[in-house]
Amino acid sequence: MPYHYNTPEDKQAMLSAIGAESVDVLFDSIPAELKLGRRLDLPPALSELELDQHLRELASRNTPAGEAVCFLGAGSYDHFIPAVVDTIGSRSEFYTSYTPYQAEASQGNLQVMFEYQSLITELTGLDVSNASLYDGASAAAEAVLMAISATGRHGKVIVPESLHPEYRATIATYLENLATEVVTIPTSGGVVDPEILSEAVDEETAAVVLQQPNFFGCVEDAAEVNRITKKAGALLIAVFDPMSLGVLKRPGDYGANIAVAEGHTLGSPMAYGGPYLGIMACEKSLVRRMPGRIAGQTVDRRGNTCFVLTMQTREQHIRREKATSNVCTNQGLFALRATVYLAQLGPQGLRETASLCLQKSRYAAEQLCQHERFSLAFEEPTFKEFVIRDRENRVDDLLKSALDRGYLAGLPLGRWYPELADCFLVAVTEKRTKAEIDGLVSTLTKASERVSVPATV
Amino acid sequence: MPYHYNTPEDKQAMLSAIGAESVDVLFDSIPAELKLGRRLDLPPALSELELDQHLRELASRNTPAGEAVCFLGAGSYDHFIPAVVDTIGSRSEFYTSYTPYQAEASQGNLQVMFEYQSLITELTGLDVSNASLYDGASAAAEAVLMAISATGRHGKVIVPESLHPEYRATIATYLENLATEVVTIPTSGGVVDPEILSEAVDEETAAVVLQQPNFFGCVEDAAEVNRITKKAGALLIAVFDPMSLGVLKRPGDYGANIAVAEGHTLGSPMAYGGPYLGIMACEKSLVRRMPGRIAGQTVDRRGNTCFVLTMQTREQHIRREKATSNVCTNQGLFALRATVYLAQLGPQGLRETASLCLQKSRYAAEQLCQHERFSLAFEEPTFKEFVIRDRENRVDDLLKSALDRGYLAGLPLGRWYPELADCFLVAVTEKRTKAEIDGLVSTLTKASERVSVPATV
Amino acid sequence: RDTQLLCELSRPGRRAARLPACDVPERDIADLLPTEATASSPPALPEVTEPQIVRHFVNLSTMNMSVDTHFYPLGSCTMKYNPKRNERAAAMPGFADLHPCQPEETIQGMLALLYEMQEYFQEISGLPACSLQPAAGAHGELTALLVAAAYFKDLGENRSKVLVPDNAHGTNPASAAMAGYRSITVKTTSDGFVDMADLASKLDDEVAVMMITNPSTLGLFEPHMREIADQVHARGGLIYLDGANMNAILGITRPGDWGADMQHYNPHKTFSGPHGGGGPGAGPICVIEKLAPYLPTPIVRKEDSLYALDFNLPKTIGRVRSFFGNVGVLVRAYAYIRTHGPDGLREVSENAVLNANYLLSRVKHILPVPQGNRCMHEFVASANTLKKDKGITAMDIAKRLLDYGFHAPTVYFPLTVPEAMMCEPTESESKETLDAFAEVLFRITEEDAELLHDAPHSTAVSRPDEVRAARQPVLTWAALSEAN
Amino acid sequence: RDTQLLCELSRPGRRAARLPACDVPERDIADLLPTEATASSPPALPEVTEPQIVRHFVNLSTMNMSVDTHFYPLGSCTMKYNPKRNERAAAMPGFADLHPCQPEETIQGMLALLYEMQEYFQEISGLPACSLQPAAGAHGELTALLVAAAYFKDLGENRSKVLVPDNAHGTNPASAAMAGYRSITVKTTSDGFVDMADLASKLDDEVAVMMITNPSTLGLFEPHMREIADQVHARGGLIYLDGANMNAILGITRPGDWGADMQHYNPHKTFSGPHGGGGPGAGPICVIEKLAPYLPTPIVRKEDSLYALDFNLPKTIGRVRSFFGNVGVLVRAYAYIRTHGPDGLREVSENAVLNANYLLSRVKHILPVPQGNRCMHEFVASANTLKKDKGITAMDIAKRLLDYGFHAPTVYFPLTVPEAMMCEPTESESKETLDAFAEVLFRITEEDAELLHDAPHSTAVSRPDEVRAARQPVLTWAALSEAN
Repeated sequence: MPYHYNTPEDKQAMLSAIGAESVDVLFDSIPAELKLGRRLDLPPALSELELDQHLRELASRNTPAGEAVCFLGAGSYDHFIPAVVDTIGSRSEFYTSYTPYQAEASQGNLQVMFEYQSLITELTGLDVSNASLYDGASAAAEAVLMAISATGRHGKVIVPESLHPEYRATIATYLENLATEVVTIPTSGGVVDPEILSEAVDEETAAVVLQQPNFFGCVEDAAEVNRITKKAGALLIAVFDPMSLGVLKRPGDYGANIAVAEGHTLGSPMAYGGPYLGIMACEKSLVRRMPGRIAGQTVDRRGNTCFVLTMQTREQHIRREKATSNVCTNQGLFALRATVYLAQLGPQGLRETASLCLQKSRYAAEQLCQHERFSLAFEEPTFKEFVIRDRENRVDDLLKSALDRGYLAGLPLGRWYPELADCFLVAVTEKRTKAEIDGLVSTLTKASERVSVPATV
Repeated sequence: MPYHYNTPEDKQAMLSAIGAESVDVLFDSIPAELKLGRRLDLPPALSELELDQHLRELASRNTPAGEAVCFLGAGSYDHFIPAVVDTIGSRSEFYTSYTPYQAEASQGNLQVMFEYQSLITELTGLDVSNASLYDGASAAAEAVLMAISATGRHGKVIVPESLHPEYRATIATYLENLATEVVTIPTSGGVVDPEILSEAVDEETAAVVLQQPNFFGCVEDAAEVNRITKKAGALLIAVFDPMSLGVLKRPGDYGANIAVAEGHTLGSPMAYGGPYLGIMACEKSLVRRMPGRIAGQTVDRRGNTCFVLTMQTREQHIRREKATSNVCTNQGLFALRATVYLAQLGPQGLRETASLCLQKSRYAAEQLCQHERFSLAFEEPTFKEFVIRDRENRVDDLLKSALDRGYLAGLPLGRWYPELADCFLVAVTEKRTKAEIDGLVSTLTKASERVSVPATV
Repeated sequence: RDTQLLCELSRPGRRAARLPACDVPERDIADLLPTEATASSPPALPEVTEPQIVRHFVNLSTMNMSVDTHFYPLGSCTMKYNPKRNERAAAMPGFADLHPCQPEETIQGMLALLYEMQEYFQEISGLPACSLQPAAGAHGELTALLVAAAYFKDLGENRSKVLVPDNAHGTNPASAAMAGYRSITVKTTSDGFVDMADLASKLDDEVAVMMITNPSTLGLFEPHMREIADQVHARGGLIYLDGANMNAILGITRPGDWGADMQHYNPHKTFSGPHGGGGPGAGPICVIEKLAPYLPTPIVRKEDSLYALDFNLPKTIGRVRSFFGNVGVLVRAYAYIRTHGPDGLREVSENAVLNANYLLSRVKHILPVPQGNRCMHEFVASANTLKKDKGITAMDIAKRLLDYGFHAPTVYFPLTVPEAMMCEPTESESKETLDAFAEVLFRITEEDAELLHDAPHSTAVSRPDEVRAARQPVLTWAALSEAN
Repeated sequence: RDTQLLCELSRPGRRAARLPACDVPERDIADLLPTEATASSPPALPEVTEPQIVRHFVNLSTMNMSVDTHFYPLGSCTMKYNPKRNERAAAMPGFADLHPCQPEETIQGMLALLYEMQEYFQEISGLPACSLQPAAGAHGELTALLVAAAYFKDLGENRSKVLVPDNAHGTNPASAAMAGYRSITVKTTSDGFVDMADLASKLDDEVAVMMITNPSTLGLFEPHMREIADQVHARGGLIYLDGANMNAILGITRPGDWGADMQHYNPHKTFSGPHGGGGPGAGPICVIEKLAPYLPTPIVRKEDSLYALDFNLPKTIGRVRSFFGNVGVLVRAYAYIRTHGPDGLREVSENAVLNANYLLSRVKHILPVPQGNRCMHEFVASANTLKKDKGITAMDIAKRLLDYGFHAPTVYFPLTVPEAMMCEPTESESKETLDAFAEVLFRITEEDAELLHDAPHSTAVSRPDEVRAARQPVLTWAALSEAN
């Protein structure tokens, strides 16, 4: 077998040393009636060559971005990954090591965590960051738990409909068996309505969760939302798009107490949804309520600067049921990738990437809306994605037809928003060229013509 | 610019330290009239994202093995590359280092060279190996030069027509301005004719170059060729296929004095022909005439075992025009890949790989020859490739038609062997499945029908 | 060597990435976005060049021990070899470049793989339903407990307690708390097994779930497993199996066959997904039939030869994260399971247990193993005698091992064993390595205590001041410049 | 850490790779192959497992210094940063998985890239024809000399000599010898330039080619370049430019414009292809129009928008290797040239020269640089004074630099400078690194000579016995067991 060492001679020598007659004897502590007594019903072993052939065959039944032109977004984006990120991310010493329990044998990982935390605080304008969580949605749920604990308000948390539906679902699941209610408030024109929010938020409210730019791609009036939230003594949790911070204000700058994000876009692939990177930063005062690993700087016995895991009294192996959370690892490898990615971009690269997303997406929206069939669902300014309304209300046919021509043209919104059943969400990253955007427009226009024909027959 | 550090401030500080007013001044030693005085006429710089898009576009205009089913051989083969080879080959410390001039800073590379040499001697059954040369053909030419020098015979070297035509061409080019003549002898039935060889070889002959299995895929009577060669006091140079040594006798076992091979098949890609790996091993008595780097074991000042470049008195930086050759590096990274590959295969893996090539290629040949249009051009036993004769003599049409159906079905031989204009060379590696072979047979059969139809109209 | 911080390498004007020029008509940002929402300048990230980045991170990497460079017997973490073919598989564009919202017809290969993974996990655990959504083992625990809660709520039962043995992973009680349960500790005996009397005293109708790790963190198979399950079931409770130690029992025995109702897997442990310096992993769960309606959605279904996502579970708990799950980790696990097959997986466990027992046989004379002469995939030795006799602690030994080129075992866990050293060699280590490790361990116990207190000696860093780190937290570059 | 040999890790029965079962009807090997040709057993390769292989080679890798980990100012080797995007490019299946004999219609993208490379190399050198076939710089030298020989033969001229300055790379005279020429050494002056009087005395009608490295191995631009070329041309000879030092002059001056008739490139140096621990590189050559008919075949031609291989050069020298050339290296060079563009390439040279001059300005007070205050991309310092005064040699300094985390410069080359230390920082290093290097160099010269004689001190190996290695060669495992 591929990864075993033990030759028959080794086995014999080892069994002798153990004082066991056979390997089977080693399993004697398992009651016989609990043993399986048959082979697992799994397909027989493949050699590496066969595995490769098999996986290629499976992969060929998928249409990845690169084969189709991807305009899908909604929290996962086809951003460019520089080659350096893969080079560093595939270093054995990073990806085959584990949580730095022995600091002396893990200074590489620990320094990366420290650098990651530093970059995230710079990115968010907040004081502290943990070393990452699972993904954006679960990070949002953890932020809600933090806010409840910090405010001592167990009444409710407020989530506008412009927050990603899966993030809302995740928060709801996390809170299902706890005392706190999740109150969903409707939006007006694609953004939070200050009046509705003002009415909803009260002294029982632990937090308001604001996505900026929001699920529809619209830029919210974050300052106003913060004002209303703070007036009621609640905390503002911002869900942000890291790429947007090349042009938009940082969560810390508009008053967010906790900021969370989906960070896969910082150098990790879409990978059909995971693994991803949950970013979380917060004000200093909240740090001891923060879930997840945190690295800190200290000195060693020789007085040398070094790094360790710190504030572990928050964690399960010490606090058990009193831990801040049950999260016991970070997404180390993806935090590393994000660290390399942000270093590679630098401030100018981040700004240029954000600017390209902004310009290209707005160009795409305008071009689409030149066609009478299409309009923007919302008038608010957008960053890199936008909602298109199909006046013919045949979104599925339209997108299917675009797919046949090689475009993953957008995400139908009816599944989450019945009132937007005639709408789809389009995302445009820096990777999309003018030719691809023009191709999309032309395809949707033609598709529209083709689809329209049978409708008139 | 991407890979420069110097900020304007840095530049100014550096120029001050130098005592130069500007960077231009640093080029004052170049006479003004020799300066270009214009921009190079090259396309403008691309960002990494644009480069990626551009290269994908270029790559999409190629049909690699994987998209088409590859039955091409002739010295370059679609063998499987285990993932470990890529993992090790992409270690920064291996691929961004250089020739181990400072042994203390290069023990990794030096030990790999030593291990490579050890594996190659085991593989060939010869005493010593260098740390690799450019490719199989130039290694063959270097072997001929070694033989001339070792025997002191400057009259001729003998190359049968069953030696790869490009290897023969390379040897001829290397010898063009030297005294030694390259005598090409015809083959009989696809292999060396002992009588013709006996007549050609004489006391002026430095060496006979025998390819085993030969260019046509046929297994030569190496023992007999060796006998004839040695009888005349000439050296036998064997050109071997590393993979064949899982089933065939080793060059050292049938008497070769020098053995050379194309080694890209040991873990490196086809890459449209290069870089490749020139393998060379020889008898102990010839080692000081061997070209290329050689690593040896020794001890350091503390008495520890270690490795160094050795026998450098053969080389150019010391011997200059009296060096054994002008080759001054090895193909370090590909020698590393071959080392990893051979370790990964081990004796059983090599045997099984060779056996799969043998079984599958013979199956393919048989299946093809069931069709009346096709026959084997030669009756001799083959290892992993074979020559098919198209009785309708329409090889180009046939292969074109197969290509349209996704098969790189074979290599037409007319370019090198006018008398074999109705023949093509088919290679079958362990990667080819029965389904692919059956597909090839069915395609060539159908192609044959389709091609034949207009011929009868 | 470079151990500076990225921010120290930064100089204004340096940069690595360059972006394409904008190829669409460009508009003034002020025309596109409200001024109050925009930043006047981007975040002050470090300004460095690409060669700096590469050298910085490559050199940092070499400051880690890792499975690819060192023996790493970190107990409970299953630091086995991470096959390189798995990495190649996960990087295939046909898997890596799929958007999670693509139409099903464009991801049939992906769904086929995920469907098979559901099937494989079910078969290996003996539990008939599976959700691949949870992102980590602890996340799987939470998800399963939420499933259990939904089930009881649906039954109209109001159960508030979760039982957790005292030698369980800390995540068990933490997950119970997050799911809204009260965590009740069940004692274990000096043999390391569940104290049946204590269990009996705590088991009541309030108990929703008993969480159990079997084989336990001591590397022992719970002899009363069936009895425990029966008793919990008799009171209407459910058994949750912490699957951290599945590496010991693949194809030999199945949690579903002992009465487990739910379990999670750690594919990054058992099925060789890499640990990534602390993640990402994955935490798929399997459950019995009656809990299946409560699983998170979507689930992959197969009809004829077509695969589809089923979002239509009316009783679902919803979701515990965005999108499908940690697919990249599952692709690696798939590659592992497919290249092993049923016999290969059984051999994994046989060799993991053989290696652990062999190491135990070599170590027990040096460091007593309180829980006996045999183990499953791991064992817990104790430095307690050594501490009493010579003042040498488990920590001293752990640190000194680093000097000899071995990563340390897990120390001070479980809490039930004083001066615990939890050793899990895994199946992918050789007898020679185990012998060398045992010899070094012996040599260390013979060394001078003072030498050990100051160990490690060969590393760039030795015995960081953790108290200072926690009391005066310096968590960012900004805090660093404030601190100085 | 693992520094055993693979053969020492071997145990009978271990294995890493497993192959598929044979899926075609299997026949007895004895039926397929003559017994006298077959081996009864495969070669006795080591028997090891995959985890062993990975740990072995990963640990070996860390015993190297490399550009990605250390400053590597190895003169004449241009150890610049190797962009990771180049590696990604070369690994694309659309390039990596092409068979060299595929029909032209299936490789149009590949041929387009290679055609452009021919054009780019021509433009950069100012020479109008190009062959991409040679596999390395020295191979390019040989190829060009064979081209020259074919040209003279075609002219009916019987020229037997090649002139080579005494500070040239050793490959120059070696290549001349391999091409059938007699190599004649031309002296250089104490300034490091070609001794014009010596040249005049050696230049006759027997001279086929003068090989010249410009900028020279001393990092100096030859002031008489035009004059030298004119004189050689006047006697009917050709000028060969050793392109090893192109990194100094990209877009600034072109060999073709000074009278060079032929040159090779080292794409692994100038255009950032990695050095791979000593190869593979590539050695494309460019030549003047009248030499074009003699180039190796094939050449890529473009007609309309179709690319084709031209094998039809009746006067070609034939070929110097199999297949097209070291395409993988050329793909990397293509990526480098395309991401730099004309301005970027010029900046490469400007920064390479700026860095070298800055380092020179910092070093010259510590180690005299005999050939003046200025240089191009590299300079040669001398430890000769230090040797006389304190007994410290260039080798001592080189070895001691390793202790400080710097790779050594090239030492004892060129032979014309005593105790030579040839430093080439390249453009991809920072001022901070150059400053740190200069400071360490200064510190070393202040250190005790005895300490330096025993350096390096921090490496696993120190001062190997090279004489023993050469006198009692142990070149294989087999020899090792014989020696013991």
